[in-house]
Amino acid sequence: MSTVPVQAYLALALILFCIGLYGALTKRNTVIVLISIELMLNAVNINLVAFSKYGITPSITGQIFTLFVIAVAAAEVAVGIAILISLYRNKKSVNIDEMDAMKH
Amino acid sequence: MNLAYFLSILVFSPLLGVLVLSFLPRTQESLIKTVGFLATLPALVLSLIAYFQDRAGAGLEQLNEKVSWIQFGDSGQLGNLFSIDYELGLDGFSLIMIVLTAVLSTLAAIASIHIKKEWKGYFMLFLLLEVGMLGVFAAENLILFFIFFEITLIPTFFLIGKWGYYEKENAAYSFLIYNGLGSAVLLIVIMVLFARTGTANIDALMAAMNADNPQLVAPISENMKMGMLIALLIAFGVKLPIFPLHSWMVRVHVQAPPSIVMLHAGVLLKIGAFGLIRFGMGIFPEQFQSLAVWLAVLGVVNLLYGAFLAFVQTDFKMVLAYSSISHMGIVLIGLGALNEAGIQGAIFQVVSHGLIAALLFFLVGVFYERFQTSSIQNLGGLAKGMPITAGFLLAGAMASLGLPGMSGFVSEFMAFLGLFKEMPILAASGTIGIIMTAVYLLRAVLGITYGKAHRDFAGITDMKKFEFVPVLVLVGLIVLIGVYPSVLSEPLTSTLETIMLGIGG
Amino acid sequence: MDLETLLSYEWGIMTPEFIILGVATALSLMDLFMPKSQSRKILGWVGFAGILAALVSLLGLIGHGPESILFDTFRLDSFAKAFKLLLLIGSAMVLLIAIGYEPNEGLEEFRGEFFYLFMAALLGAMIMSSSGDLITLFVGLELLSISSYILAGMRKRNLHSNESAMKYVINGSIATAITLFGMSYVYGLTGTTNLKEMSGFLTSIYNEQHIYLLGLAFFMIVVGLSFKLAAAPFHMWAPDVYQGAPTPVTAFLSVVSKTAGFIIVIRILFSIFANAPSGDVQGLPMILALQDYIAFLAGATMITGNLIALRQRNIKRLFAYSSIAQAGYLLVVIASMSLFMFDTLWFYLGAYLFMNLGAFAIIQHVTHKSGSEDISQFAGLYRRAPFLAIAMAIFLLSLAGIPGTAGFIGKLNIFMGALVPNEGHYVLVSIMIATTVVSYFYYFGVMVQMFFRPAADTGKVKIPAALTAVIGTSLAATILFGIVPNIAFDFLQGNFNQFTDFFQ
Amino acid sequence: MTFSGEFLAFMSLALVAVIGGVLLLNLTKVVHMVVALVFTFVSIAGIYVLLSAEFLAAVQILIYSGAITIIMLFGIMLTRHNDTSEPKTGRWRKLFLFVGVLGFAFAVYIGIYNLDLPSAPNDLHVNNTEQIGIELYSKFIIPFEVTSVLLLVALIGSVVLAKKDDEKEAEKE
Amino acid sequence: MAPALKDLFIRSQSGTPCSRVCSKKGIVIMMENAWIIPLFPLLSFLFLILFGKRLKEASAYIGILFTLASLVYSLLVLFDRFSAPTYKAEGVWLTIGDVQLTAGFEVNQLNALMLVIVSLVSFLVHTYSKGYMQGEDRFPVFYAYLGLFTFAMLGLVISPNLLQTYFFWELVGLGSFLLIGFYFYKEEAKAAAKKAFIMTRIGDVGLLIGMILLFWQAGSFEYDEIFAAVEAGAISGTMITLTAILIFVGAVGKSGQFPLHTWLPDAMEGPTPVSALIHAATMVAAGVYLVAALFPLFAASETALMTVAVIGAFTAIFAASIGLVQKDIKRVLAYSTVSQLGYMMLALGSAGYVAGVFHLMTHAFFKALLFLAAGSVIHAVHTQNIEHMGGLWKKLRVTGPLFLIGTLAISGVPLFSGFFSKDEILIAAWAHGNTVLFWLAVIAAFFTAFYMFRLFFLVFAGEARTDMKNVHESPSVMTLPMVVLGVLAVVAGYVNTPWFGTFLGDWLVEDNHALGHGHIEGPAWIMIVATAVSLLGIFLAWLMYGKRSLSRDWLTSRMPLSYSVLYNKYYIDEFYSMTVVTGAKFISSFLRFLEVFLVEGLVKSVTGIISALGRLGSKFHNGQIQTYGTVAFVGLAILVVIYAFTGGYLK
Repeated sequence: MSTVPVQAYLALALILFCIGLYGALTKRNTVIVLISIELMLNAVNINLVAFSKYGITPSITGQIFTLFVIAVAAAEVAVGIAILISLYRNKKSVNIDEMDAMKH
Repeated sequence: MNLAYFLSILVFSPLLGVLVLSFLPRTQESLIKTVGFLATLPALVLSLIAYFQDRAGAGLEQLNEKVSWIQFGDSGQLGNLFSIDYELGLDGFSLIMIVLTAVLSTLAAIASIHIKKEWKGYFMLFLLLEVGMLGVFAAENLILFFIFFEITLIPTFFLIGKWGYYEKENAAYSFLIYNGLGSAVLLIVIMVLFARTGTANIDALMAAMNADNPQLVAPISENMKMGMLIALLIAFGVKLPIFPLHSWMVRVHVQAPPSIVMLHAGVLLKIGAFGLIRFGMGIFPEQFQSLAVWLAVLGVVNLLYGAFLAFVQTDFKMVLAYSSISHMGIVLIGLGALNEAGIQGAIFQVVSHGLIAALLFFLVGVFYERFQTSSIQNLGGLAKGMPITAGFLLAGAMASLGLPGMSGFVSEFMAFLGLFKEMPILAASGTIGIIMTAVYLLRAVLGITYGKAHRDFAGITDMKKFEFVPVLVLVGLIVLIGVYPSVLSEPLTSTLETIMLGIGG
Repeated sequence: MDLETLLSYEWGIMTPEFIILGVATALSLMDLFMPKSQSRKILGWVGFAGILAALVSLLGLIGHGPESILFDTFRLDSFAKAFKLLLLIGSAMVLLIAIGYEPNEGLEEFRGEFFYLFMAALLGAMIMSSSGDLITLFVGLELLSISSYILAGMRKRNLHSNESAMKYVINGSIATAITLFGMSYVYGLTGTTNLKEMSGFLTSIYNEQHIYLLGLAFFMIVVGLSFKLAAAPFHMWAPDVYQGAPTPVTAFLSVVSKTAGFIIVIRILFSIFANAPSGDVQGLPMILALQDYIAFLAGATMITGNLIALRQRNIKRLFAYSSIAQAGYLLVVIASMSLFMFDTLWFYLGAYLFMNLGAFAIIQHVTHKSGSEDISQFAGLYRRAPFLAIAMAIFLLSLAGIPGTAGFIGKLNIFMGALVPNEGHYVLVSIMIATTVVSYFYYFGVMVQMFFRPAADTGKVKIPAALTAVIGTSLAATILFGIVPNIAFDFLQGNFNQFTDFFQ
Repeated sequence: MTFSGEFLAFMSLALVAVIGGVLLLNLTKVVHMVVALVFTFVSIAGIYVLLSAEFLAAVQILIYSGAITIIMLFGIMLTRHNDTSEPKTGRWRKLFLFVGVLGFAFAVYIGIYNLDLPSAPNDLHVNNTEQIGIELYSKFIIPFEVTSVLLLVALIGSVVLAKKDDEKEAEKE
Repeated sequence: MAPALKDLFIRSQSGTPCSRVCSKKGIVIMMENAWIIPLFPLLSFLFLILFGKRLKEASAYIGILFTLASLVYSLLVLFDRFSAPTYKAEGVWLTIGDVQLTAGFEVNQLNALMLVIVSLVSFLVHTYSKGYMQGEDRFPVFYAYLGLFTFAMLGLVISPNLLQTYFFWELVGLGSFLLIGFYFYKEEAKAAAKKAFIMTRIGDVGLLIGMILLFWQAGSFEYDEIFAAVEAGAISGTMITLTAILIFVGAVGKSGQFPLHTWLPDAMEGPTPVSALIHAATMVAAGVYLVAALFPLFAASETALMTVAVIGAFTAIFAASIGLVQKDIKRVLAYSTVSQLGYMMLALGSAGYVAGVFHLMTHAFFKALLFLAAGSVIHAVHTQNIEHMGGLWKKLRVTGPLFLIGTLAISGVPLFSGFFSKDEILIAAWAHGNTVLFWLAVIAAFFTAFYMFRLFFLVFAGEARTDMKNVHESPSVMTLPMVVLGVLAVVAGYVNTPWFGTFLGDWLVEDNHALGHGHIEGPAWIMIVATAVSLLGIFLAWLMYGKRSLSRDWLTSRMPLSYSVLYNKYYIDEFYSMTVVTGAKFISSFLRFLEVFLVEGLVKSVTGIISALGRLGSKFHNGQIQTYGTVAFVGLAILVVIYAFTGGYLK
């Protein structure tokens, strides 16, 4: 039916997920870390949408799930940025590696 | 005797004291001490009643108690499996241990008069400890046993850590970790047994493990049994203690207040032997037989190791600590012999060492109170200033080195009698320990009491009246057992028969 | 779907959730209209009353048979009921701890927001415990998480609090992403988000590659959710977050949030993977085939938690590691998958709830006065406040699993569950017991401070009523369930019918 | 696999998405990174279209390329970013992570590279938005409502956290 | 000997078959209640321990009274025993499984005799001490200890089984220990007491092992059952030898035989009456008594007998040779005791049961006499060094002659008791074919005569070598006991002589063939040789120390090396301290090393590893969020990869 196999979508999602993860765990700027996490969630969404069409039993549920994920992701980002701002107010830095007041 | 919950009352009676104590203001020193002492009496009286009733022929079975307690899983589906009852009971051996515990607790309460601070907390913990000890011996199922076993751990930790000497916290931690590990291993065994058989009752377990076609929840292989026995050996070996698991015990003996060491050396260490006999022999008789040789070897090692190390110690408490290790070797020797004489010897040694160690540590308390030292060097010539204390110290040493007429001899003799039947050569090498015991004890005790006085004894009073009581009671019991051992052996007859039946002897 | 169908559902079973939601709304409105200067403590009491009301309504529902609304997006089975009970009790007590928080100089009082965000978090946790649909579970999880992120950062001018919230949100989001990634594959292989349908569908998959992918999804979900449990490998955030967050929030995270985490783990793992084939020769279900991996995680969790706790001087950090270790113990329950699993988990979580919350109530009271969280703050507590010291000692003993306390019975239960199966998880049990012994070191370290060390300041300690209530309840429960645990077991067996409706 | 228009579209979109991601990792300026990611988000929207999820494509553009990116930019602007250098430490961690990511990608890839899913006919593209609406408001009403609570919580929370406590600070100073 | 006594002997011999029937009722009651004999001194002990402090010197009367009671009762029992057969009564002491250990008492010939000897000497010493210990602070304690010892010793001699023997065996050791250490504030006394206890304990362990082994062979500790088993051949020969030798080790320890003899001379640190009672007359003879009591066992093994004989003979000459050069009056006597005990052992080892027991009896009397007399001397001059004495004959008009009697008796001068018993021993040795040992014993007899008279001459003859003031004879409370003993030292030999009849010997062995004959016929020249060597020894001593016609260092100057070897007691003590003591110390230090480094080290390393792991773990928690995420994700990756390779698709 389709010329583009489902594996391609899944592979794309996997690559994006890995890039997002790598970014989230290596980038120094907290904003970028948050945005990398968004990328990971986007990868999840691609998976869901792809499965929604090409899955064993195609259904609209995947797309619904995606909607929820997007909503939650947006909320998460908002909260993340808010926390970052309140942190910045005290610390004057957004570098994630400087947040080590508590350790060991 | 037909009183319902007789044993529960016996075991938990010290809690009454805890209750009363909690309402007392903490500054009322003498009141607190009196209450603490009085609270140990009900258990003593009750245990003596039980003992004399037993001697009079009333069966101990009628004291058994059973109340259903915990039911794991669905009772409809599993029936009686995985249920734990609150069940207490006595046999000859545990009866003796209970009497010993009660007696020593009362005496230790008297010895606690030397405690200098925070009497309230001290006595509350002390009484709690007594509950634990009494419970251990009265428990009829493994889980209950374990619970009481652990209950002894906590008060002891605090009693050592708070009221001990300079390195008390170290000693307390050492105690906790070793015993914690020991009880952890014990718990594994108990839980494996419980999970596999569905019961924790000791008699039921004995039956289940030794039946030809045991009805088990899950199979138990022979290797597992062996593993469990070895685990038990480790668990109780820590308590006893068996070389090389003993270093904590030395520390505790040296650092804990004498009144606590009386209980510790007198009763707590004995839980190890009690457990080995009750559970090791009872539940795994076949495996025990194949391990007996090693037990005997360990016993001889303990005996000699403790003796030789006691020989070079400079502090009297250290001498006594290593002497305890050495004496526990006798218990192992008796168990390793695995015949009537040996086992009876081991049990006798358990009781006898309990009394003797309590006596000696009480005396340590007496002169430590006066001189703030227990170093042999610093104490020379004690017989000059404190002839009575010195005399009792000598008596204690004699009892400890197995002088006939005192309890130590009977137990040592029987243990060796047993072992010579099975392994004469090993036994013969163990007898070096008997000589060494005399050597180190005389070296230490004569070093303290005889010779030139190293200090001025002016202003030092000899034993006071209240100090006489424990000493006389202990010496009396030691001599009683030494002269008329049937006071112990007769209650033990049935227990021994059961054990021998189990190991097919 | 028309309104009639919608109304035909028995919405009554959602009463507790509605109450919480309503109270949360009411609180936010009250906060809005209350004068600024007025203390917001009253909100806490209202919230507490709300939780009690929810608790009562939940108890009223206990006799109610299993019921579901809207294709299982909400289901009330005995599992949900039993665990919601824990969540509600835990939250009520945390709320009391928060109410008992007495503002000191330099520290601000909790704002009104705290209370309704808290209610929202509780709502999320409750949704998590009674849903049979992946989407609902996910949304509930996120509601709980996001509320928690904000709660952790509530002390805005405290750098530690900010940092704690930041760490929490970043790690939490990554965990969410990983979980979702796993879920997306499960969805792909089944085409539905309904757990029951999934389970039915998965019984018949045979394609090896599908099974493999399902296995991968299993790992992603487990690791992602282990974040909520603070279990290895996703445990490292916990100490920092616990340390930085306000104490009531820490208590909430370590008890309620963790409980919710276990609820969702059980719900997802045992719904989806219990019936899926593992593809091996013996035809074991996937969850049994992968049991060893969970066991491995449990072992790693217990070891890390207990070992690192040895080094801690900060009491909250210490409790963070302790709670990691406790999560490890609970994972043992899951790894052993015995027939006692639900009972054991429920009992242990209950015991853990009481002992940990009691301890946190005391920690809050002892630490906030001086502003320092070093364990030396406990020095001489026995002199200053004997009741607190003894209560704390009992909580610690219970956490360490000493007999006479609920913690011991809980551990007993765990051991039994792990040893009942034919091949027995001996290694796991050994690790658990050995690390328990290691834990004596730090638990008793606190006791050494309380009982052996001289007090720095000798002032008497006055305990607020709310805290007394928490400590008293916890103490009573810890001892009661330690001595007569059958109260709990009978309740469990009498009312929840062995959780058999979990799979129906 | 034939070389069709759909394939071409997928390839180019995927390429853009991946390049956006790679740029995110390699660019040095924060704003550039965000912009790079906007490309990724947009191309993902395109992919949704390919997957018969028109509604989602629209949402994607609105939320990600619009709202989230703007929030991010706000975040960037509200906080000062003077240094863009990467930390010196953590090289081992990066290596470690890289190996981990590779391992993970490998393990997952062998799971999906020739995933054999029986295709079934579907009609997702027909009235996509309507289908979503019906499902959302009937079957998923509960999570939907919970999500509304969630968004509310996020809103309040963000406001509480991000807002300056003017009065109190004034009192203090 | 009184004719009445002789009648009794005869009656007993003739009346044996019907003795129970013939005996009067009252007589049997005496024996039935023989258990009461040890109880008198026990009561004395308890009474004095509890109330001694108040009684002060009156304590002596308590002690004397109680021992007198024992003595009277013992005599009655002895007289009974002449007419009645062995009486034995037992009760269960301890049950072990189906084995019942019993306790009780037995009155046989040997026991009855020992009862009298012990209670008699004890009574005399009690009396003597009243004078000797006058003014001592711990006077009551001394009497208490004496009571304890007497109790134990009496208990020992009426024990019907090995276990009970062992029981009291150790208790007499305790009494000995306490009394040696009576002057506890003296370091020497402390050391001597310790040494005595430990050395005898080494022997005791041998006894314990032997007795336990025997128990498992014979199934009983009872003497009669053991003998029955031996006779029935139920015990293998090697086992008999082994157990006999082990038991003999016990006797060696107690009786101060080589190589465990070193404690006995040191034990002279105790008060002199104690030396007389314990370390001369009674306790040290317990070893001999034990061998005698178990004689049938020894008799069943030639090797065992030979061992006993060799050790005995060697000890006899060995100790005698040391005695030649000692300067302390009590030490000379102590070595003489060791030597004489060696004689007894030699007798027993040569199957001379009667000879051994006979010598035990006579030795008890004359050696007690000698010690008491020596005590009297010390009491008078306040020194023990014989070099500082001299010329006391004139000052100590009672003590001197009594000492002389003792010396003559021990030297084996004819007509004194020692002569007869020693003669018996020599005959036994010869008759048993131990020629070498016989000649050793003869040489030892010569030595004995020499050193005893050296002692006598140095102390009593010539002029005082140091300034001696206030030397006066002891009070009669001290001299009277000595007189009694002096009489006995002369007459005791006549109960068993080749000339007037061997009453004692015949009585001792009646009813029991295993003990050998009552009298062993030996060649007459033995008696002559024995007399000759003792006279020679006396003569030589007279030459050197009495008449001083021979220079005192005539011999020593010629053999300085052997003199110093002898004077230093063959360096045995030094040898022990170099080997055994050092060895024990070495083992202890080694074990201590083990304790510190292995046992403690193990613990330390385990705790070290645990805390190091904790430290390592906490280092990972470096506060970096990304590290946390990395750990989590890498953990996931590892799990997934493992899954891929093991459980998954790649498999």
